Amino acid sequence: MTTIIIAVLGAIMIAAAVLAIVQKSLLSAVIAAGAISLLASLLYIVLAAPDVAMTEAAIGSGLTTIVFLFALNKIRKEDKHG
Amino acid sequence: MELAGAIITLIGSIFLFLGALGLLRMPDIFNRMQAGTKATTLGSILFLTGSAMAHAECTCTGKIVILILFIIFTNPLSSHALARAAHFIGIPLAKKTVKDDLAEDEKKEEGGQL
Amino acid sequence: MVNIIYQIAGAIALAAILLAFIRMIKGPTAADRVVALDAMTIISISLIIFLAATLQRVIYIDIALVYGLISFVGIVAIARYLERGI
Amino acid sequence: MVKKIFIVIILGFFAVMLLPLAKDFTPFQELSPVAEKYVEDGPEELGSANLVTSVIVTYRGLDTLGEVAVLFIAAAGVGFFLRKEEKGDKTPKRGSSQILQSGTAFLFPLILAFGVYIFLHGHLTPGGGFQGGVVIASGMVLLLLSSASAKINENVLHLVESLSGASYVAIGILGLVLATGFLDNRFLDLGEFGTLLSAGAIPLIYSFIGLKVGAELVGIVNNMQKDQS
Amino acid sequence: MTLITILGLVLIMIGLWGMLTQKNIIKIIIGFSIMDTGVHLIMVSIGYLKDRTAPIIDSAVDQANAVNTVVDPIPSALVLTAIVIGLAVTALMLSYAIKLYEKKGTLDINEFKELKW
Amino acid sequence: MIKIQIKIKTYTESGAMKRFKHTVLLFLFLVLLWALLTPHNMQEIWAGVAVSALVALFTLRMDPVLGDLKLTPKSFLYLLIYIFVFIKELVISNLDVARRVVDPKLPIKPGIVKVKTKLNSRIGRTILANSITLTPGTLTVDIKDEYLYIHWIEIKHDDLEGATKDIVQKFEKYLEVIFG
Repeated sequence: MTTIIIAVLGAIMIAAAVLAIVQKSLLSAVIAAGAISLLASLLYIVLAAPDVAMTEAAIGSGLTTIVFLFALNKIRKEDKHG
Repeated sequence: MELAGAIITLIGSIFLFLGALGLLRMPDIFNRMQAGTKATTLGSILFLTGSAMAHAECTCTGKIVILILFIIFTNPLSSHALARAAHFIGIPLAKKTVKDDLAEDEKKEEGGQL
Repeated sequence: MVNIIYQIAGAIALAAILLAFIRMIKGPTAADRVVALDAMTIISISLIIFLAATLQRVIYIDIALVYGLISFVGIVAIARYLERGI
Repeated sequence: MVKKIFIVIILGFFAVMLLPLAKDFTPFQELSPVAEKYVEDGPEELGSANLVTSVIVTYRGLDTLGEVAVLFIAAAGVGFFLRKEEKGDKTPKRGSSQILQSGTAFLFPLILAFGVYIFLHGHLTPGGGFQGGVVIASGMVLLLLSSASAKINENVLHLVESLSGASYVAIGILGLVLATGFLDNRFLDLGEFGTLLSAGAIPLIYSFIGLKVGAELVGIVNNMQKDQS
Repeated sequence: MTLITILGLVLIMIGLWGMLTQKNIIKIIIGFSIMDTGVHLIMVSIGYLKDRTAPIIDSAVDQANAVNTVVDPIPSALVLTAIVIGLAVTALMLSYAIKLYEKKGTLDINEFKELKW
Repeated sequence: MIKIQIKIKTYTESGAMKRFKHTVLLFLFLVLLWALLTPHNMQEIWAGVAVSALVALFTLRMDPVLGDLKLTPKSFLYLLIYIFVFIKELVISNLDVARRVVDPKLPIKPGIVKVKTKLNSRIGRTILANSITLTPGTLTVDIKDEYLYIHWIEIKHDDLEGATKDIVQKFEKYLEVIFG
């Protein structure tokens, strides 16, 4: 069972990583990067590292996305001015 | 008891699946959200309840209850925030859409201000 | 018997994540991708509980709590970014 | 064109370099000697059920101190880079909906309490100071998101950060004075294994780490969000 | 678990590819964070031992026999710190990117020629 | 219009009363949360009481959203009935969604309609909006004062009154008693 979970989640992660690089839209790339972290924290549970899973869920998918969004917001705002 | 728990879990997972399928099939973002929010909410509630029932020996009922209440409260909230944003940035509605009161009212308001 | 039904339920949840991810690839707009991400997080919470039950550790449920909480904040952040509110 | 070839060469080089890691890597069959010692002696020596916590807080406590320092420097760097004079023109932000505002007002205290739960139970559950700090920081971020006019009092933030940082170091020195080494948790009673008030000073240390990390992350986000331009 | 090691390697390669080919600085930072995730996955997978459980002793783990039933706690501790540092580094890079954008009005890496050799 | 309403804060006698009620209720909620999260022993309960008191004091300056809750026996009874109604609607809505999704023709006729609510309390409106989102075929898109804008997957009524009757009132009559 765990092997199937790892295979499926891993395939999704690789697809999301490619999506994050290939995407033209910055917001979509950030969302895809968030999805990678989200799935990585599931894998950490399979790997018996719950502390890491919790940290990754909290930081990787939550705060990193938020920090990226604030940065994008600054850049977009300047866009509107110029 | 355990068998009932497992069956409830199975029903929940089918709802999760249907929600994801609806996400894929629906024509525009609001309809997708409808399918996504409702089906995944009930699906996850059933899944969690079933898991707690199927493993009666675990002392996790309190945490599962908190998780369910939390999902019921936040899932519609985030859907609402997203729907509002999507409407604001003007994502086109599906061709089948009959009416849009919000857009009309917003137009009226802008007209009134000018 | 119980175990087999339970495992089938887990497999269906896994397939649901896959379907939601296909919506994320297809897009077409960023908002659609966020909706897909939202659905993926909720399904993942179920999957975490499934893993906790399969691996027989009660303490993994805490992760599901943190996961749900933080993903809610993340989705709200993206929504507020889209409507130019932050 | 030259650039593309160059990129392909670099990627190929990395692939060849990393391939043996995947190909020849045989999973270990048992714990390494250091880990074996930690697992064997950790629970009795320190009283912490979560062995990762005992490694982070006590056995490798100095590393954690360094890490918190790195985080502090990064927060200060963000503040330095984004420091600017206030300008008059601000782009109007769209207010959030009533529903989100009242939902946040209800959820925020619950998130705070949950964050405290996470770092107080760092020695029993997968949680800990870092995770709890992040949860508290996300609660603050939710507050910032729910209303465009919300401001975070920076003085309070700095006060919490420096106080918790100072207390963290003070506890470390207390361990040096009263027990055997820096950040030793055994100057408090180890208590009954598996309860809240066990593992000596670990809950205390993790609380201060949690507050400090939370304050620093809120500082980073606040600096990135601040409408200075 | 070697499957995870391979996954980590693929993620590292994808992140590196993104960092080398992308023009936009934000995209380069995203590539960096993908690479980060790959490295963390590999580190955790090295500490994993087959059929063992998390190093948290409660009713599910026998304390006397813990040495034979739990995984290595050290990689977990290392990765936990690495993730937090990764966030700090990402935030620092992003604030630097914002600063660059304010100076030049663009994020295209080819526009920044001052340090090119 | 909205902004003005929010900004005016009345520091009257009833305002202080509301804040006190909010704080006490919040404290009880937090203790309940802690009790559900932790195993039951004396240490944990005292820690929970201490943490709850600290958090309740820390958030003293925030909106007293819970102050609108009415604490009469009738409202408790209605709360129970409301929970049952809510669960019933949730199940119906899921079967409805399932039917639409599986049907190869996708039988939808979506649109955004406007409805009016009588509720005045803010947390009451929030719960109403959440309930609407989780009931058959409806999704709250926006709120302006007492008007809610709802995306309806299959429009049955075109006018404000008909839509209000169909969507809002089945919850409103209970929530009105609970929150006012």
